[in-house]
Amino acid sequence: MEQSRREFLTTTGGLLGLLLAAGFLRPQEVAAEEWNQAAFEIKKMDDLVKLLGGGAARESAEVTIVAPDIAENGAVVPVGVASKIDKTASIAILVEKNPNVLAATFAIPQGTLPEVQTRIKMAQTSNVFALVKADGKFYYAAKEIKITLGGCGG
Amino acid sequence: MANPMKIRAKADGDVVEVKVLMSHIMETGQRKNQAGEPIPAHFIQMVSVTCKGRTVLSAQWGPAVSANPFLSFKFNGGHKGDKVKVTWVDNKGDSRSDEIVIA
Amino acid sequence: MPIIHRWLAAVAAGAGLALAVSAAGQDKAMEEIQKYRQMLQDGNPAELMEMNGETLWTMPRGANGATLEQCDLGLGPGKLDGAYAQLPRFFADTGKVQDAESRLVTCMTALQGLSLEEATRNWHRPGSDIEALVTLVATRSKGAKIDVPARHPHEAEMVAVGQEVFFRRSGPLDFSCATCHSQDDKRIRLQDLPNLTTVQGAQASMSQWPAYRVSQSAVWTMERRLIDCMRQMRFPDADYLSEAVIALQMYMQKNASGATLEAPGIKR
Amino acid sequence: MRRLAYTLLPRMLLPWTLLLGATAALPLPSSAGDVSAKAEDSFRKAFSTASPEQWATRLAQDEVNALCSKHRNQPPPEVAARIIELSKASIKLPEDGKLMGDWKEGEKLASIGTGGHIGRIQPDRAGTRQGGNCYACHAIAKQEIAAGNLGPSLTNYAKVRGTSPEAVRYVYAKIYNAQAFFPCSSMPRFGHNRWLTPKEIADAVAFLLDPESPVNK
Repeated sequence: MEQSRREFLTTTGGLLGLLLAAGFLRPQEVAAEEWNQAAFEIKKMDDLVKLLGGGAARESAEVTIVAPDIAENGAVVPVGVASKIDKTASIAILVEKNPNVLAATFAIPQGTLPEVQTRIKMAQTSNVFALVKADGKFYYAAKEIKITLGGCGG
Repeated sequence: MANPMKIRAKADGDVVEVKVLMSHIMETGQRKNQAGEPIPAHFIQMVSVTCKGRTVLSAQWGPAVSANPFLSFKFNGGHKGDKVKVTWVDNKGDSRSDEIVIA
Repeated sequence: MPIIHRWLAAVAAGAGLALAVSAAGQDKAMEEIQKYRQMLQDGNPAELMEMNGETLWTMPRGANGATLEQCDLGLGPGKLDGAYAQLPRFFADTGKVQDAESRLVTCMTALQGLSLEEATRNWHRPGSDIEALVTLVATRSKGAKIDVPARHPHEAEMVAVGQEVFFRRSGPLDFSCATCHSQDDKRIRLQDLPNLTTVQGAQASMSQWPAYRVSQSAVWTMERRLIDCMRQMRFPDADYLSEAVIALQMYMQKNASGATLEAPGIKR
Repeated sequence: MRRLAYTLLPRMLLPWTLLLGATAALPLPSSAGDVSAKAEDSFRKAFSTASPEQWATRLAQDEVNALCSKHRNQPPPEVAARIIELSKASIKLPEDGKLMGDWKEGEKLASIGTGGHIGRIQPDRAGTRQGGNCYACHAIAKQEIAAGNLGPSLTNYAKVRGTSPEAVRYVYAKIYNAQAFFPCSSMPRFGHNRWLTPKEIADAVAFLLDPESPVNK
């Protein structure tokens, strides 16, 4: 368990490295920037890991994902992310098993509380990650959300 | 033209809670129509929220944000009577801005 | 690299196991679904359709260039508040029992001079005029008590017809409405199935319609809901605004009378 | 097959008929005949665009559906007996005579709820697989949490019912036409209506009764 855990942290670091390279998770000037196509087109966690960059994220109890364990429909899954970490500057929501893993990023300027809520689509049951950048360091939380099938068959 | 947003902004002391519903289909580009042809992607990419000229939140979204998107957050420094302005831009270059007075 | 997958698989398996213990797991699952539904209550996209409905209500349209502001939904011309909660009802001017949708179409054709085709265009698609107008009308009955006593002979007959249709089985699955909606505490997969034959069940259900359906990105009217139930029963498309569909609604709204309308709801 | 159904009959029917005696038919509206004629007329008019073929296969009622509708799914004893008689006669065996198929195929069928949707609003795309959708109504394998409860739980079914040839025959016949045992059952008559093939039904039997199936693990 310990070993796989360390490995996981490294891979998460790689993901962050790629997202940074793609130019996202930079606070403040997002609105003036271009949409980060490269980051939003990342297909698989595998690809992210292959492109492993520097830096590592720490799992942190200070980052919380507010979401149900089970969603009745994958088209709308309420997800909130809150960070208690000082100087939180940005928050990203990622869904491991979606066709594109990155769902949304939020830049949190000074004066804005580090908590956002939105609703996302999930193609299937998956782990959802919240990544937080605070004072130049990275933190994350993970939560599995199950997607259930409807009864009448579409 | 894009339909208007529904914005709520409520001050509790110095903290303003903002809730926004946007009217947008948020089409992923991965779905097919009845005839089996792909439906082109159409989704909001950029969102910014300002109060008195100051950006209080900016976001970048992919097509995995749900249709008719919902966004909620809080910021410091706004007061009853101030205006909050929300702007979105989608991948086809369409955009929409709406304003609300903080209650 | 494979290790991350093992780690993630362990998370998944762990969560799966915790929920697998049949009865207890099912209860836990239903609890989490309740949490999901609760989280969606705050910020119902139906508010967007309601705004569109307000625009349409006051917009001069059709050959007559008229607005809908003089539309009579049963409480008198232009009286919107509480009107939805008393529909369907008999209208002397048309000589028919009408639901909110068929009555709105009457107003659009008679007052505004729109054709039937124009008034009902894309009724089954997100963004239709009907979706917006029904959302507006229902929202203006929020908090009102559903009151469909069916005292008029035509109304009483429609209740009886609706009940017959409700129990009418056919098709490749031998279904009727009653197959899924005549017992208490039942679910199809994890979706609750209201018992629409009882006051309690009909009240719980009808008080939430029309509703924004997250799976459809649209507000579904009661006719849209019923016609889709028939599609799921593997029937062909039932006609929009047809008597049998209004009769079903009449039967259910009568059963639901006394409930406080909380529409528009938000549903799967 | 006719003989099979008869041998199974007494055991299954007896408690059911006793129950029926106690609950009897619900009262119908006073002018029941008028209302049902009016309702049938309304119903027919509501499907003005249905083709004659669609009317015949999707909307017209056979004798059993008409009886169950009329009696609100609680037929009096003599009607129940008639339904059982008609239903028994409908059951057909797979061509190879094998009533236990492949549980893995049966497991797939149990989850698939698609197929058979028609009309212009939202028909299935061509080639959509038609499944049994068993999980819509039954808890079956423990792993599937999103199971309905319209029907009884079938978890550990082989342990409950055993795997004797009689049990296999019963389960096959029950899926083929549930109304041979429970008149006016909510369960679709999967074989009778040709929704599933005899081979697919045999696969579903295996999913429920094969000791290797996750249902019995």
